[in-house]
Amino acid sequence: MSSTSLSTGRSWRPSLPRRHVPVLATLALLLVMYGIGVSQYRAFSNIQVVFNVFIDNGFVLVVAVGMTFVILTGGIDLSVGSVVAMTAMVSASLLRDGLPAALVLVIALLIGPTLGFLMGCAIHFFEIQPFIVTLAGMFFARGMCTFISDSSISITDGFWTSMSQQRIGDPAGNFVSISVLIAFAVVLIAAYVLAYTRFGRNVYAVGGNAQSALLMGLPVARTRIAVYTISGLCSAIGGILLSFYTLSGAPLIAVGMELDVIAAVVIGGTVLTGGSGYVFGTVLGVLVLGVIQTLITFDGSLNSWWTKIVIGGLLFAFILLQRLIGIRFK
Amino acid sequence: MTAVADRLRPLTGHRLFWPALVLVVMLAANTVYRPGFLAVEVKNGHLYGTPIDILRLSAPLILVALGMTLVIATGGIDLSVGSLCAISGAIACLHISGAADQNSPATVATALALAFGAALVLGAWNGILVAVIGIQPIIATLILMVAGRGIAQLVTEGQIITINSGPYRAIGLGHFLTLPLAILIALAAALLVAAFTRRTALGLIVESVGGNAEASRLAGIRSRRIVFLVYVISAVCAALAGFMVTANVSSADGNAAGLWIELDAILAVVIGGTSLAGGRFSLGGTVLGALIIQTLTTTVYAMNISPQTSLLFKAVVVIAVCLVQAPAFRARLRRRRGTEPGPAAPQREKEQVPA
Amino acid sequence: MTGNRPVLTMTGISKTFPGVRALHDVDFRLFPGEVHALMGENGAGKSTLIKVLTGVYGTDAGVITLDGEQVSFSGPMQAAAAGVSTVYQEVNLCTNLSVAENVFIGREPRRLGAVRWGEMRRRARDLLARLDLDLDVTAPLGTYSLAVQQMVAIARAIDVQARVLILDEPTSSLDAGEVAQLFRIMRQLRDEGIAILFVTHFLDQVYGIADRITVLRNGTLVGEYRTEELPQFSLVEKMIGQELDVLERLDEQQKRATVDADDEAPLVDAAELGRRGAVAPFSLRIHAGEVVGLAGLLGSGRTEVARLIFGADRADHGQVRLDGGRAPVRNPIQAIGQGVGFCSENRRAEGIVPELTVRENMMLALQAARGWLRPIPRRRQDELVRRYVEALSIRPANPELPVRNLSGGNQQKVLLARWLITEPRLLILDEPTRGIDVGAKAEIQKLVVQLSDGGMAVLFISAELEEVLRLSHRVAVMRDREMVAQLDNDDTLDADRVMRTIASGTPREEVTR
Amino acid sequence: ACGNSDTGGDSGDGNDKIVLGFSQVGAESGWRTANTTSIKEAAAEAGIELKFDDAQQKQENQIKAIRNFIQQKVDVIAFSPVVESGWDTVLKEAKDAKIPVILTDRAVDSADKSLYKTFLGSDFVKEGRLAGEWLVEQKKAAPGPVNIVELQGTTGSAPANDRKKGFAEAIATNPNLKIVASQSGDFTRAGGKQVMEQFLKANPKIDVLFAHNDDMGLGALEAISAAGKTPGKDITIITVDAVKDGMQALADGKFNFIAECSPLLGPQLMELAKKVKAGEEVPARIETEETTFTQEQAKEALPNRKY
Ligand SMILES: Nc1ncnc2c1ncn2[C@@H]1O[C@H](COP(=O)(O)OP(=O)(O)OP(=O)(O)O)[C@@H](O)[C@H]1O
Ligand SMILES: Nc1ncnc2c1ncn2[C@@H]1O[C@H](COP(=O)(O)OP(=O)(O)OP(=O)(O)O)[C@@H](O)[C@H]1O
Ligand SMILES: [Mg+2]
Ligand SMILES: [Mg+2]
Repeated sequence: MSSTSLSTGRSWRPSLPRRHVPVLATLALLLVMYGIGVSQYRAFSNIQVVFNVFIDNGFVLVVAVGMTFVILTGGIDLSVGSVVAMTAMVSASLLRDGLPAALVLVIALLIGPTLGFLMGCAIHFFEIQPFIVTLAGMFFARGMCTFISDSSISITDGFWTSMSQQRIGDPAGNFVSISVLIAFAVVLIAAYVLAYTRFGRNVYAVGGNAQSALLMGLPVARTRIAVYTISGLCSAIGGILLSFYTLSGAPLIAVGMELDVIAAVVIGGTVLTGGSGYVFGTVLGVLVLGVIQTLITFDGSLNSWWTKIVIGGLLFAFILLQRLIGIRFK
Repeated sequence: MTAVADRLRPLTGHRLFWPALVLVVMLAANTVYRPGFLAVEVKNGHLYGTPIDILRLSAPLILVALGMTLVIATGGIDLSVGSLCAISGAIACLHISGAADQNSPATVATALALAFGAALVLGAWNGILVAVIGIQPIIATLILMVAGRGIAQLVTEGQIITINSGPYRAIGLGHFLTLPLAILIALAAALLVAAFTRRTALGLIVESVGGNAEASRLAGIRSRRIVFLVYVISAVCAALAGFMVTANVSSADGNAAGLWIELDAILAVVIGGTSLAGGRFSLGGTVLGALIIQTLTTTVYAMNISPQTSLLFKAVVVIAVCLVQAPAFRARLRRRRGTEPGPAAPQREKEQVPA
Repeated sequence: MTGNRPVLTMTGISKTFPGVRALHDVDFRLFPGEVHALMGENGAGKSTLIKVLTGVYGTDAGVITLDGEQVSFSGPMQAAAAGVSTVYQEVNLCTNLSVAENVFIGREPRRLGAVRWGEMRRRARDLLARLDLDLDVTAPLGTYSLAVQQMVAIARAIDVQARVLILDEPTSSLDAGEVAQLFRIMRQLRDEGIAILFVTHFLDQVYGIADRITVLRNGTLVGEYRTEELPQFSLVEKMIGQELDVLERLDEQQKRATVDADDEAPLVDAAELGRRGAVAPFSLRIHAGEVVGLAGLLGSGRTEVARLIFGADRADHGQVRLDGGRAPVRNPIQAIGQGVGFCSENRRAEGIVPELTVRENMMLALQAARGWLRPIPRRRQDELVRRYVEALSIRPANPELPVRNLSGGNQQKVLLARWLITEPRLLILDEPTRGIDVGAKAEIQKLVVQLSDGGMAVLFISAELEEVLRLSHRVAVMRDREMVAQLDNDDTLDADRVMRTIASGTPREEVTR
Repeated sequence: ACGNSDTGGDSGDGNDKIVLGFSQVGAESGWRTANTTSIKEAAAEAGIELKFDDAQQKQENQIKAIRNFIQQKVDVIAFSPVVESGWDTVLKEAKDAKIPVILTDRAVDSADKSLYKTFLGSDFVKEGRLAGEWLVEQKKAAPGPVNIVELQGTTGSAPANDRKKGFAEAIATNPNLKIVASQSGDFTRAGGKQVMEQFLKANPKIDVLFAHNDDMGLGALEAISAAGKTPGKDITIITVDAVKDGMQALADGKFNFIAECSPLLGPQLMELAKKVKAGEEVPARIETEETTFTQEQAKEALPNRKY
């Protein structure tokens, strides 16, 4: 019996590629969660609810994509929430000062990557832990927000307003915002970069084992600095989307967003130590958090503390199931 | 100049030298700004002054950071400590506020026991999620970070529970031998943890698990137990910190108590020289790190830096602290100043090294 | 080859690590179209010289020229760009990436900037076929054994159009067939005019392929010799720095008589032990004082057998018992508790804890067995550590150094010491002599003999068949993840017969016991 | 958690029970919790079905909640904006869905006033001004300079900005009144205490403390006592809010003056909700009935203080 059972041993690998199991499990669980929503609350089945999840999380998605790059290399970027706020704040204040929209966009989109680049350099060349560098970056960006203004600034610029209020939708009245399209574009580009470019593969290699990557002759320095720059860029884009979304810059917006984003990335199956994960997983992670939030709002009977407890509980249930499915398929 | 540098080598080579230097520089800067900064006087039979405040206020952070150090040494992270502070403080204050005699030591003891019990349960919960179920630590503890705030507010029903209990208050504000009790408790805890890890083999085993989990498993280490244990220790430390935070203001605020302390604690651990990747840890470094953070906060107030710019100030200081500490940065500086031969001038060197 | 100019010269290279002088005024030349062996004991500075050359480390002093021009690489990337292709000691690949990617990352075939996955896989398959490997190139590298990973690393290096190829102990866990394959390719490359720098501790490999030899001792240059002008024994003398009759002693070693223990109860009794996808169920008994060797080709499942017996992997078939009676072994903790030690072949991933010191690494298993509440007194630690640092000649002999700063061979010795300290009843050694120099290897072999004479059972795995035959009382032969035979190591058994068994698969009847 | 399911979906027509979607800032203080409680109780009393959402101090969450209320087709949406700006887009969606919006507690600075029906709440600037005016009145006879320290709320938050502004405006009338130090105590007791400790050490002579809420003031009390000074005597303490603990301190003579900021706007909100639902005209701005307390007034008011 032994030898026969073993002759098939070489192909014992399940036909489903094992590395896709976590993402597929997450997708399945997400659908289950959506199903629960639909069965419990009638208006939940409305397609606009799904669209709203995207509209409301478009900027989170973009930031999470940037974070995925960083986490894939085994790093972490705590500055994202503050950079988002800073970008929105800078845009709002420049627009208030009457600068043309195009110029403001360029400036706003430059600040984030520049900060990211500097942080990347500090992390790589001075070998300081990413946590601490990006925490300083977080302080800095948030400090810039309150430095610019300690109260929120409205945006009345025509371009911003039209980006904000443009609805792209079907005759039935369902719609998405332009931000959602931008977010999708970012996701697709990022997925392509990670899967099909040399740089993308280097990101995985550095996350797998930076020392080995170095000895394999890969540009570790460039890759490391680049991911923080990309994260900065994504945060900047996220900041612009947020300023479309709220048509304002507020010093305290997006506080604690970094944790949500990291959570989304990790829930999406990316391992915090780096080297494995997909952008698509990150999309799912963001959706999971978005749907949980939607479920809570639809329920509408929870008081403030039960809200938190239920969010934690749903998160727990989700992660537990995800983990158990993962183990089963191993 | 090199001679001096050489004589100082054993000192500068010490792990704790750079964090300690940073602390000293910060205190010195404050003293320059306000000469009275370091002044300590005796008031009502105990010491009074800014340094004492710093010590007292850093006590909860030291406690949380101690537990965090062990967690981080195993390669994990514990985001739930802030919520645990709030929960334990809330439970203790709730019990005391409901008691007939708030000043009775028995009441306070029961309150502490209840809160400790809760912390143990919640720490075990974290431990099970990480060690048994195998969820990534950051997510596993995020669950309790979110839900824990809710639990704390559930306990306080969203209100601030004010108490009036002398013995409980002493945890945060009492004095012993003219020194604040809080810092003594924190130091005792630090010594206890140090003894617990360095007098036993726990420290070695924690470092081994964090340094190479698979190798540790094959060496026969029960890494699950160890990982479980560190989360419980972290929770207990957080609970103790929670008592201090609430006793300090004689009230439990489910929302604000221990808010963002997890970030400060992680920062303290990292400044203290423990790597977030796990492995070697330094309790002394952590204590110094916590003192640095509290000094920084106090500096902002003492120098009356406007709240609008205080975060910028903090950013600059944190980055400076990291740079001074980073050996790579110092090496670069030295190379630039030319005290160390660079690869640029190898020939000349060769002549100095006769075969 | 002597007529032309060297493609690479290193002159007056010095490199000091805090507290350790790794290289001192070393010169080295490499000519096109030669295979040049770099020899030396563990910690002599071979790997450091290579890392200095490729810019992983900066030098303290010295000049490197490539094609007559002075160079100073900032890192492997630049070195590779200049035509220096390197396989470093230990496998330095990314286990999370697929096999194909590990071969090609950094120079993936692309169209319009996009990686062509299909093309890459095809080329990886072709390249690996040249090395006689048939792997699923889409599988993560980590699913393969260390030896396979080593082959992949070699494949990566030889694919490059390089002028200089550096191989730092590439053969340390390869079996004879694989080595022959590698040598064939090395000769081919040499004939194309490529200069090859080759590090190994196998003397016969050196004499099999090298044209010239440079010997390092203690970080200093001993000399550069033509292979044919340097007899084996004087090479060893030059490496060790004193006259030694190790080699002779080794050759003289007698065949080991079979332990006469048929009637005795076995110490280890693995009954129909197996794991789907890893090894077919096998039965193996080991008696106290017996050395059982495991022979087989790369990937034949030797490591898997060892891991199952140790409980490192969960068996889904059968069980192992020690001493008959007690509960079966299910995990490493139980195994260690019952007196089993397991020295893994993959010392970097499964062996050392790099941050910890030599002392701490050595004490780990013993401490784990005692539990964390009962620390080993420092005096006892120091004593044990001193004993094994001496016995295994670990260098530098400073037990407070982080183990990651030790050379590869010395790390291996530290691991060995870790298990010897626990005084196990069964010691499983998976490639214990991997990357260990001749002198130390002889010491370790002697140790195995001593220990088994003293009553310890040993399961000995090595890619070097001679070594297995020299030490074992009995040889279990693995083929295709199946234990096909267990042969008594009597006068009739020789390498040839084992190879034949491996190749043909002896019918089950012939299996002894 | 997912118990009472479908009820919210099909309101509006046929069903005469009004459905009110309310998005609260969070539960960051006792004041806020009292606010929430008041609204919940009032809704139950008025027979209005309340869909409650807690935004946990995040504007993003509030926008999400409003979008979801629109999806659920509630009859009226009410919310306490986390920040003043950034509501136009989502409010426009509500308007398009013909759902009236009521702002509570904080205003929004939208140019398009048609986006919401009315604002119900307090005027933070006025609170600061009341506090300042009281102080000016008290110190008008002061011979020399009066040193004031200020404990601000969370940097960047509306109440902090407005109370600071109102207070500064009011005391500008008397050049003797000078703010010597101003720091953020994050609206918490611990923050107030920690900052006050440093104020006391850095400034030898502090005459007045103005805290942006009671909690920070209560925290500061401890620091003042520890420094060997008597709160309410050596240092005049002015705060805002008038929660129960604050009133107690005022009655005990530790505080000197509180400008009230009442959280109890539930009944008024329900009334408004009914009116806008019925299509009645309502005033564009309704301020909650608020007062100020001196020590004597506090002693009277304390016994029937609910929160
Ligand atoms: N990163 C490092 N830090 C400190 N010391 C080091 C470091 N790397 C190597 N050494 C020391 O330098 C010396 C030379 O080591 P090296 O790795 O070059 O030896 P080797 O000849 O390759 O030995 P082996 O045959 O065991 O691989 C050793 O004494 C080692 O301890
Ligand atoms: N030619 C091959 N094709 C596919 N898988 C292989 C091949 N060779 C080795 N493997 C992998 O090697 C592993 C089994 O090898 P194991 O480590 O037990 O071998 P071994 O006999 O110890 O050989 P070595 O350690 O020398 O590689 C399996 O996980 C298998 O995936
Ligand atoms: Mg070497
Ligand atoms: Mg093997």
